[in-house]
Amino acid sequence: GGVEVRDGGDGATKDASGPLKLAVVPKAVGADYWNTVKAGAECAAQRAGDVTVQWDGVTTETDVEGQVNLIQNFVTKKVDGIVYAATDSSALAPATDKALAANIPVAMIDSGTSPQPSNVPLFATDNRASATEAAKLLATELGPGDHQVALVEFQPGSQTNTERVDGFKAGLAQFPNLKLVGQQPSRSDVNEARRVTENILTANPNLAGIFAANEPSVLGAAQAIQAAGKSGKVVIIGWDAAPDEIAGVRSGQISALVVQNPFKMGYFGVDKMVKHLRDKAPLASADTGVTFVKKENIDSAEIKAVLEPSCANPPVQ
Amino acid sequence: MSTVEATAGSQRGEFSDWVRERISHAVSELTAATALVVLFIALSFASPYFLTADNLFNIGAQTAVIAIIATAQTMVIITKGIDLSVGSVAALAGVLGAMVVRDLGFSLWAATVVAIGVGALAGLLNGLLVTVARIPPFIATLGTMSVGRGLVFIFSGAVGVYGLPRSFQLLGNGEILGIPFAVVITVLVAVGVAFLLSQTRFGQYTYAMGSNLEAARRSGIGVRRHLTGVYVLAGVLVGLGGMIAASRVNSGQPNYGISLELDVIAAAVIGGASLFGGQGRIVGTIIGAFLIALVRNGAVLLDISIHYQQVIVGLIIWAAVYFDQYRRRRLEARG
Amino acid sequence: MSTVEATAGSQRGEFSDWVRERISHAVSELTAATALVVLFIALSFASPYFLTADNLFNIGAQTAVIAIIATAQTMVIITKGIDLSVGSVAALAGVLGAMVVRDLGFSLWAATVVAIGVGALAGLLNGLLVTVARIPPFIATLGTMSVGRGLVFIFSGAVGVYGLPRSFQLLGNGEILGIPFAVVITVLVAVGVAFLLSQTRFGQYTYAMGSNLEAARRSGIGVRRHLTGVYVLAGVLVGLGGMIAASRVNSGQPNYGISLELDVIAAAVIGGASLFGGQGRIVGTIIGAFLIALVRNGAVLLDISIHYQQVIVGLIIWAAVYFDQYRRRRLEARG
Amino acid sequence: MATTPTATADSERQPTATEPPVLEARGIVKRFGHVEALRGADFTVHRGEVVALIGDNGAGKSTLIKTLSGVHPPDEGEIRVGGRPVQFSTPLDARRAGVETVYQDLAVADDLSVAANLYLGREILRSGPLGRLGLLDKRAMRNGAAAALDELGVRIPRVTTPIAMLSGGQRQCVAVARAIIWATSVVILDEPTAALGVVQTQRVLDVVRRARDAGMSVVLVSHNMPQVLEIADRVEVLRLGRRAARLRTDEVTTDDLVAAMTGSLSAERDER
Amino acid sequence: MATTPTATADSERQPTATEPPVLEARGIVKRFGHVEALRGADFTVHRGEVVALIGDNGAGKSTLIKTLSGVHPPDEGEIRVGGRPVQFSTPLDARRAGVETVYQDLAVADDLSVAANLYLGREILRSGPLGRLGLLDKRAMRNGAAAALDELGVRIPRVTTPIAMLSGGQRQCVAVARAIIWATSVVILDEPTAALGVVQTQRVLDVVRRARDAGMSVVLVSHNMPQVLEIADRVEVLRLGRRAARLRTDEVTTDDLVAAMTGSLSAERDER
Ligand SMILES: Nc1ncnc2c1ncn2[C@@H]1O[C@H](COP(=O)(O)OP(=O)(O)OP(=O)(O)O)[C@@H](O)[C@H]1O
Ligand SMILES: Nc1ncnc2c1ncn2[C@@H]1O[C@H](COP(=O)(O)OP(=O)(O)OP(=O)(O)O)[C@@H](O)[C@H]1O
Ligand SMILES: [Mg+2]
Ligand SMILES: [Mg+2]
Repeated sequence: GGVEVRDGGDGATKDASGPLKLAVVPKAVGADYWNTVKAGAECAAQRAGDVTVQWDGVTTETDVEGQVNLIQNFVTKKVDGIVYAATDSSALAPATDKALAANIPVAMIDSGTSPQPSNVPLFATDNRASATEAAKLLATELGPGDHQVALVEFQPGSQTNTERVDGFKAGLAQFPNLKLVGQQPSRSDVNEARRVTENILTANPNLAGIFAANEPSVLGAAQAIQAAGKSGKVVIIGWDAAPDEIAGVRSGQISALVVQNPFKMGYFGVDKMVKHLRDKAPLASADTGVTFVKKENIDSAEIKAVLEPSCANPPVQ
Repeated sequence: MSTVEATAGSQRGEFSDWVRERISHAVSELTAATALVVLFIALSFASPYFLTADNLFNIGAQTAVIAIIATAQTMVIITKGIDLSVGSVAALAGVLGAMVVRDLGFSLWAATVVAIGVGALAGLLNGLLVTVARIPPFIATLGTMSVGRGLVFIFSGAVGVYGLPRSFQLLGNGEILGIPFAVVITVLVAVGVAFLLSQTRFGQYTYAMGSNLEAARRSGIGVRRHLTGVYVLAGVLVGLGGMIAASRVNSGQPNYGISLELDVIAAAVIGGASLFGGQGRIVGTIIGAFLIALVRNGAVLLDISIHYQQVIVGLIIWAAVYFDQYRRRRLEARG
Repeated sequence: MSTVEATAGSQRGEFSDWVRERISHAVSELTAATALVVLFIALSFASPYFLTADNLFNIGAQTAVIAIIATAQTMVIITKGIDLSVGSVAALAGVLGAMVVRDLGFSLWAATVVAIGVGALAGLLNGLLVTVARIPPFIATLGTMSVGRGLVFIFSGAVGVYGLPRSFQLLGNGEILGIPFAVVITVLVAVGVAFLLSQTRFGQYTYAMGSNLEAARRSGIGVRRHLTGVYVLAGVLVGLGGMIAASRVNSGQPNYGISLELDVIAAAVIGGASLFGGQGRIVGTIIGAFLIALVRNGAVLLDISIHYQQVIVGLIIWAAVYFDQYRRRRLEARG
Repeated sequence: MATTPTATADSERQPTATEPPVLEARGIVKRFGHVEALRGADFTVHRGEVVALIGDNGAGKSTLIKTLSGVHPPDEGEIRVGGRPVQFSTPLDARRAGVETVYQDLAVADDLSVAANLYLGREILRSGPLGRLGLLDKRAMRNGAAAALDELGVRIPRVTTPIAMLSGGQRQCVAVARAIIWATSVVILDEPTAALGVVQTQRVLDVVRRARDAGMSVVLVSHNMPQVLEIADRVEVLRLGRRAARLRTDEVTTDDLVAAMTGSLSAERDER
Repeated sequence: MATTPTATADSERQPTATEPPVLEARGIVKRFGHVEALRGADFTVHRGEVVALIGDNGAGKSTLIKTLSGVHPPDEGEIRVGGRPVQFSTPLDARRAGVETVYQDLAVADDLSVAANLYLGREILRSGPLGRLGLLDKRAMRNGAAAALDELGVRIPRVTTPIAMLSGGQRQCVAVARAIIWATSVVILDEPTAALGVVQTQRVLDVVRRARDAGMSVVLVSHNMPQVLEIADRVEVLRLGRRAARLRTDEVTTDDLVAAMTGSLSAERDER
């Protein structure tokens, strides 16, 4: 059977053995990261058999109300289960409640809600802790002595952004020799990321390190540093694992990447939901873990599985 | 050939004139309304979940904020203006409304007053920029949009305002007799503004200023005062809308309303308003807002991905306005 | 009291008339230009890094795409139109340009032709929607914006187009005699379009259509053909701009250009274009684009947070247009 | 002509008038950019007289009228009402002083109906508390508008038709009717009959005479010399932004007027 | 009057003319929404004659003229040029057939200069390859415009002034000059002298006579009956969207014309 097993529109059935229709909602569509989540979700659906995944999301992570509406529309549609990543922990809490009230089980991936109902699991990594880890990595790469560092965030005011920024700053606080001299947003646009990085480099010719907090930010920052002829001289710690980011790690432009396991999130979300629906298995949260990808470990089997996930050999252990 | 009939249009009786006028007035809305009805029927057949009270109320609640802010936008558009700052101002109002609840312990109603006040101030600023500083509305409100968003970030520290009491949700998620509160407010706002525009002197001046500002001025209308008034009133509604949006998501979201202006302008124009001023009615705008909402709702029910949704929304916008223009031309050309 | 002087304005000599006319033409740009110079000098003092060749070329390259697309927008605005689709179309052109290189092995130049072709097609679509379907430009291009973004996502699978050869970067990152290639292209485009608008029949028709479409039609101008031509030419430039943007970041980005339309419209209006048509010049637009870029550059150099940047950009937009309007009024009122 | 006695009575009163002019402009200068439209223009209207303001195209007539009705504040010079200097900074100021104007460029709101345009700025409100809320009495305005237009003999499809759909003459009739309904002291008409038919023109002239007989003053701008001689008591001639002549209609011929406008005759009698 | 002989010669030729009319409208119906502006209007112009088209305000004169010049395609009826039926679907079609029009609402582009307006749609290009690229010869257009306006005796600040800054009469002069420069076969003038001064009006009438003498046909819409009688060879009267009368100017008085317009006289002589 294919991934998209249609059930002829009669998705209201709760027959445990019958076909299942699950809604899987990312924070936003349009990034490599979320596509990997989708691949994981579809892999789980395929393996379980007779499960349809309806993948739909808003176009920007900031469209919180749009996501509330979307979840509500899925409740209306009476899908069998909803797996989603909350764009905002507080704002989506009522949406989760409404789904539960309509007897639709919910599983969260990547980002949960607050409060998080006890019967709603969360399959995620801790953004804050990972960002703190990234700051430590940056300090290690730069070594002792005073250094100027900069931060390229993506969307001020969005929760993921806030968590990564806070985590990174908390990490920096442990290293008094690192001075944060610039913090500018990329608005998740590579051109914009490149522009602000160029300007930060101009203002701080002695800049030694950059932490870029998501895919477009990393790519833009790397472009700017390369264009300024400072490749290798400015340490970049990035996030996510788009192909050009991996290439950057290989070429030494990027020192390290914080890589989550989006495949696992998608996979767990659907897999546990299906088991819950079919076997009444209780839903329990799990940490999907992060990996720090560097030039040294990039070819290890474990990292390869995370970077190039495939349903034949899913990185879900 | 030598006799001349005297049957001019003016002699055909008052009632039939009145009927014809109503029809010609309704034309611009008719197309959008027809599209709305067609879409409604199509969706009823296409999805078993569409025609349920729950879903319809959901659509109503989802569209409430857009409809209220589109109403505000319509007033501004009628004056030949445009308000690009609606998204920022709604966010500012929502965030400040949430902050006074969280930090100062205001009640929901007091917070709503604060949000409305924020909107009114922003509207006053827009109005003064347009009338006193004589900056064209597009630029005046573009500036307010930028400044407003900056202020939201500065006030909120670029972090959502959380930790609100459950009561904060009442405005956006509460119900009266099973009808979402937000829907009730929307209806009140729409009816009120429609009445204001069509039946009062304020409305008359609004159309007059949009149609020919110089003529309005020479007619002794205090155009500065009235134009500023329109912007303030629009700001009030935008503030209210921002508060409802915040209440719906139980938090103040600094990123709320990015590119909201395009949605509400689209609603107004689909509903027959002209960006060149002097034309536009609230009933059309509301229909336009629901048309867009219905497309979005239907797309989810029918499992159409967001990418195709965007294509479809574009096509519907084109189609609605095309047929509207076509009808108007036909009506003007042939009767 | 009984003699009448014959010193009418028309007798004061051709040269001084010519000078006066030049000045009055330059007025709209003057304000923006003054602001640009003031800002430039202020930044030179405020930041030691500002006045370096590297930084200035950076600013030039950063602004290239905006300036090219703002040039396109200015042409459309002169016709009393507006093009909201520039961001989507630029993204579509960049993504498809990158895809033909990656998947079909096209050369950079062939890909640029593809990107320009994509832009031209989108422009043709906009033009036909406006002239044949008679949909107002705001709505026609709003639809194209939505459809275009949907198509970018559908074609790219909502993922950036990566894995491009190094040669792909030439357009955006290459240099000629130390001057960024993108800057050279921008200068060529700006000079070319400025010449077209001010010295040719095509330009004359562009202003005429924006000033009074009906008069243009009655004067025997093929308004459909010419208006469509303006949109196509604008699309060509947008496609080119999208390709340069993609080349600069060595990848096709489906999210490129969201809300780009506001930036470029702001550049045009700061430079003296009127959204009510018939007015606007490329020099002004280029100055407007650089004014905005300089503010953004300066803000980063001075480490001003994005929040305050937004406030400052808003204030500068207001100030530039306010003084522009003020000068024009003064000039009209007193000479 | 039925009105001659009145005209004579008026004109006899003028030269020795102790009563100050109802409306007077002194040394008005108005520049647009580097064009000097008015270069020290003077103008006088007394109570109960019809004064024609004539001049070549571009002489500055419309500009003078716009300064008299508060549309353009003058750059120099002063305006006096009943002898007292006033500042008209908005059209509303002029209106409050009793000056009602029909502009050459009409200044009507195309999207509004004929009735709405007639009552623009002076809407009839419902009686009672609803009225205080600004509620319009649309029926009353429709009826009033129909009556006013009937008086001018215009055939207009309906008073609810938007002005945009009217013919050139119909539009002008609406503008004239509007000024005439509301006039209390001075009516200024800038080429009011330019687009009007023969019948409508006669009606407008009748209305002008009736207004004068009712004690109002009328300022008429016209390029139609026979019309000027027929209706006006006095003529003031503007040339290149200045008053070039003041003439009594009972003393001059069309040729004199043309000569004054083109500059071959200068007959400014300074009263000061 | 110097032109009477020509007029007589022309008018003698007319009644028995074997040559088909240069421009003819038959049974034109034009509706705007529920307003029927033309209800089967007929109209004829022969070569070398000046025909006045008169009628009350709102009679449909401007609408008829717009159908004759391709602005409004008629809903019913046909237009013939030189006896052959034609379809004017755009103004360019009418122009190609040699019909040049001054519209009552002028239709000028406010932001463009006087010179640019005069040459709009017929710009002078540079000679040589640059011209083929569309490069304008601005100097030639400025000089041409100045000469054309001089001929009409208009005083205009400069030909590079935007039209928006002109007085009402100056604008009208520009519109008239534009039509006259380009006319080859038929010139239609919709109230061309309404805003013009005495001198300018005479110049326009002179130009009309010269055009007629050069073998062109002129259609003149006017509410000025003495002017009509002075200049026109023939008068066609429109009433309520139909031709109500066709008159020879040498046989009628102003009162006859007024009677025809208001409906108290009906003198339509059907030629068919
Ligand atoms: N665009 C339009 N839309 C609707 N009605 C129109 C339009 N143009 C003209 N009409 C109507 O058609 C009728 C004839 O108008 P037209 O302009 O042809 O009159 P006219 O004879 O030129 O009058 P005038 O002497 O006042 O210029 C009028 O009743 C007018 O209201
Ligand atoms: N808004 C304006 N901007 C620039 N110049 C203007 C403006 N209004 C009038 N002028 C100029 O002032 C002069 C006088 O114009 P005005 O309209 O007063 O003339 P007028 O006597 O009314 O002429 P007409 O008989 O043609 O109506 C003209 O040369 C005109 O170009
Ligand atoms: Mg005038
Ligand atoms: Mg007419």
